Amino acid sequence: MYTPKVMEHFSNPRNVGEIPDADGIGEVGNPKCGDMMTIYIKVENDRIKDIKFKTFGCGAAIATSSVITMMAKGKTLDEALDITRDQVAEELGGLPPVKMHCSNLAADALKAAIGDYRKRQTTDIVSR
Amino acid sequence: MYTPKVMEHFSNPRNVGEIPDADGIGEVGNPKCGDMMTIYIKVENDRIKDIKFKTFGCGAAIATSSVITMMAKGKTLDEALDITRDQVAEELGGLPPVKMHCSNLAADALKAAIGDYRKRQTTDIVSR
Amino acid sequence: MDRIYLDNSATTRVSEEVMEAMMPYFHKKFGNASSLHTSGREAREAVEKARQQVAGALGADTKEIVFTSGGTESDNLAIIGVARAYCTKGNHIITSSIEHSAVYETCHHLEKQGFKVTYVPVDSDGIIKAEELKAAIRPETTLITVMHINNEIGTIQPLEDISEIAKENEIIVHTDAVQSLGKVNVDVDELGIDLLSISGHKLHGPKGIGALFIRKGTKIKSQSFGGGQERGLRCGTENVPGIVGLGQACESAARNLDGNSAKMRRLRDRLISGALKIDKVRLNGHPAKRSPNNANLSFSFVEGESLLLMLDMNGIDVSTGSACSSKELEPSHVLIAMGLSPEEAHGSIRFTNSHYNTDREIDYVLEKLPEIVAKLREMSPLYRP
Amino acid sequence: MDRIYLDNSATTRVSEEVMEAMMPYFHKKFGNASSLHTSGREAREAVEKARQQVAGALGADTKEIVFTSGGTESDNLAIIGVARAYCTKGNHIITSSIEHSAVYETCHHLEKQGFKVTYVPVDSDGIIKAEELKAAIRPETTLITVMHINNEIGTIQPLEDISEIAKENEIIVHTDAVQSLGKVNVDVDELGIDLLSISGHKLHGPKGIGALFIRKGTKIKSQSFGGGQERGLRCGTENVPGIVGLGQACESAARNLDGNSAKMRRLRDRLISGALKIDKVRLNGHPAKRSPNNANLSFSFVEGESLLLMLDMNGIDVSTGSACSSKELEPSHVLIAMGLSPEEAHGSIRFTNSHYNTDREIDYVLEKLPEIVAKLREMSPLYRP
Ligand SMILES: Cc1ncc(COP(=O)(O)O)c(C=O)c1O
Ligand SMILES: Cc1ncc(COP(=O)(O)O)c(C=O)c1O
Ligand code: FES
Ligand code: FES
Repeated sequence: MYTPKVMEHFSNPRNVGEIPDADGIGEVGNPKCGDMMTIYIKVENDRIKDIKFKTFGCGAAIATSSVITMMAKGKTLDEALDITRDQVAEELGGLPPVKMHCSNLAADALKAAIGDYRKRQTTDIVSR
Repeated sequence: MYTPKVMEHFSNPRNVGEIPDADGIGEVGNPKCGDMMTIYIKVENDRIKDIKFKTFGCGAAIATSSVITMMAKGKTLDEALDITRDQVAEELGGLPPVKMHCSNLAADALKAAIGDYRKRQTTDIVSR
Repeated sequence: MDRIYLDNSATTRVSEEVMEAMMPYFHKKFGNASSLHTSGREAREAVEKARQQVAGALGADTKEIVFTSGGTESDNLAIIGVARAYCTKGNHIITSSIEHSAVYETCHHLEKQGFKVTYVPVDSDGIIKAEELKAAIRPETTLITVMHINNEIGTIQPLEDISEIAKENEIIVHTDAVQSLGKVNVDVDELGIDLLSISGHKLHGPKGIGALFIRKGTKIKSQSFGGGQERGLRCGTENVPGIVGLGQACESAARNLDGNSAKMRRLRDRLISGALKIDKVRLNGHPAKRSPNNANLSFSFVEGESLLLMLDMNGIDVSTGSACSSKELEPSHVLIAMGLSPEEAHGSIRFTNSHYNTDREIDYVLEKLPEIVAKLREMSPLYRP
Repeated sequence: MDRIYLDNSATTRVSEEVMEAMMPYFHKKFGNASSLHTSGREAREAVEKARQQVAGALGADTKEIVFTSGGTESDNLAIIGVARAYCTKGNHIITSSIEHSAVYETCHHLEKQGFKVTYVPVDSDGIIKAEELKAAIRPETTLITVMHINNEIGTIQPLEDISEIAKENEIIVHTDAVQSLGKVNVDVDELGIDLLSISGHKLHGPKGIGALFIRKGTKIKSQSFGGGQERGLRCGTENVPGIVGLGQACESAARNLDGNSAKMRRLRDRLISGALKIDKVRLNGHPAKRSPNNANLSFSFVEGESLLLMLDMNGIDVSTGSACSSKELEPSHVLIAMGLSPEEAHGSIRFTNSHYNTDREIDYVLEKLPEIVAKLREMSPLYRP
């Protein structure tokens, strides 16, 4: 049911882990629903310099986490925000229809991490 | 579905034919219903001396015709009248439930032939 | 000598190709097609390949094929499923008077549930009167179900005309093509039908498997409740070997249609012309518009079952009417609908060949048949030579 | 290395004995069991011998066995057929909250048709609360349907108690024994039930065939319309090879029950005790009253599907919940009914062995399992070592 690309990312996920001093953290999902995802980003010059994830979820959830971290790394924050759910699915050679919501999850986590980073920036500016 | 005994009588029916100068003839059934049977008897000293049949019908109809002629031959008329439908079926090692009416047919034809014989006798006596 | 099997409309031998295709799925690739693991995915691929083969043979899309447990279930699902799905639109169904019991018993069932059914008559060749069918249409008619090739007499029905009439009146058309696939060209678009039933064991595939073509957009209500297999239309663990066997049978049937049907036709025609040399024998059904494998003959003065049994004793397998009704005492409803007298109907025998039959087998049948008919006629009180 | 198949509750490999028994009926003795001729009678004999084998395995009479296309159809027919046959008496059905979809979807369907259904809860071991079942009985209750062994967690249900309660109240009892035949003793009289469903492919028989035991005197309405096969309860040409395979599978299962179940139990217990050595793993279902082949385990902090896939990549076939629900996103309704949290339910894996599995295979699984769990936990945001 999964494409070889999904299985490749699932069995060999890139950028697994945490960034202790992350600039932004995005957490989405709920273990009650069987999925939860945390994305950590390190930002330099408005670019994603480092990115890591932790995921509790199905094969598609893990593969989309892995692929989205690869897609986002090195991109500017605005470019990264433009990554759509469809692009993630496409990059993986497609996802089973029943699993489309997993690609939403990964894109949502990335957005949440960037949002968190920007919020921190504003707070920093304001408090400075 | 048929017992070996039925098949044996079907493939090798005894007493097929007509008796041109029969003393009694019994005809039952209706070709519209898929079955018709004629039994011819020759009587001597109140005993069935000869008996023959012609049957249009299924395997069971032909086998019961054959076996009832064997059973009746040599019997007195009263004995022959006593041959029941169950005896015919039993003699054949049983008949499929759906085919029980065929054994009725043979017994009925024999009864009709004896009835015809007796009617002729009465008519003979009366007219004598 | 091996037995001579001339009852291929009752069931057929599974072909070598089909055997070979099915075999691994019993004990090697035996996974459940709904399982996520490798063994399951292997089974799923086999099922989807078979779906392509079935769709290919019918000129349909894979999404339009649902696997069932056989022709009967396909017919039941099509008729009940459509009747119920459109019951707010209307409650009238049109069918013919010569359908297989899988169709007419289903119609009888729906009648008991409050649906109305019209049974359109046939002419003396057993061909449905399309004009009468047209006249039977009412505003509340939702479904027309008419078979493609009749299982007893082998006549090919004017399906194109019927689906034309249906289309003009926006009525769904189902056809029971159980007897036609592998005998004549079956293309859902050329026939213009919306649902079509097939059965594996009638075309050298396995028993216990069938399929229903459901044209995209046709509403149908599931009659099976469980794990949601076959898009919820047919729940239960997929019969993977059966499905693979059906797929292969369809592919083989389509690929070999021309050769097989030419051979069947030749054998059939030899049998018919040989049998008609016997006195008082008639061919039932249309002489030309008939299945290449079907010879249905009435032998006056003898009863069908006894003829069948005597052929059987000579190693020849045939049937009277349809196999399903072989234990009933009623004469065939199909022959009666065509106007045969009950006597003639009782004396009918169906010979149905396949490409596995040979000329020598037909020679043997034609050698034995006159003797057997003569022997039974001698026993018959109806026969006056 | 061959794959290690530990998903025997989803489906099983067809055994050599079954293969051998079935094989001739595909292409040698391929007649239609309803045909009168020799080829047909040969098929009929095979069907009736298989019926004896099935009846024998269940302690039933041959007249009480109807062949169907599988467990789902048996369940559908039993529940709908009995509900409808007794609908003048009442319209209330009792079932459990852990039934297979073939049962609960059928109950849902009947609810839409106006029947009332009570779903009796289970305790934390997944055992149906017989007292609550008793309390649910109403004057209009006509049917109780409760499974024998649960397909996900393997718990054995107190069927004898339930049928006792049913008998006192003159209510028909059906059980889905799809997962119990071949695992534990199944005797219709000892269990005291009126209807019982089985499925071939769960006991090393073929897919696409099942049977329903219907105790003499139980009324049931046919849901299938056609040639009147199986006394009208299951129309359609008999799946002779499938039926023969099911018969052989039942005979083998009964004959080898003691040896097979001892072996399965040993393999199961080794797997369970090995897996429980991993931190934060729990066994779901009753520790003792469980199928000899079932180990259902929850691995905290990881999600079941990804565990399944990683086992799969290591050549091990298992499932999450039931195969049928493997594509759904909802956590198992059975585990939730037992009171597991959704997280725990999402992290459960079902290992189901058969007598074909070996100790070496279990060794291999126990070698790989800790590594895989560790790898997934490392990825998990929920895991804090
Ligand atoms: C025309 C027709 N329809 C339906 C069926 C039923 O098919 P099956 O026996 O596969 O259920 C048959 C054969 O029995 C048939 O000849
Ligand atoms: C308990 C139970 N009942 C019913 C079924 C359905 O059986 P089948 O797949 O043969 O239709 C299954 C298996 O899928 C099952 O495990
Ligand atoms: S994470 Fe929920 S289904 Fe993929
Ligand atoms: S003669 Fe009519 S069924 Fe036997």
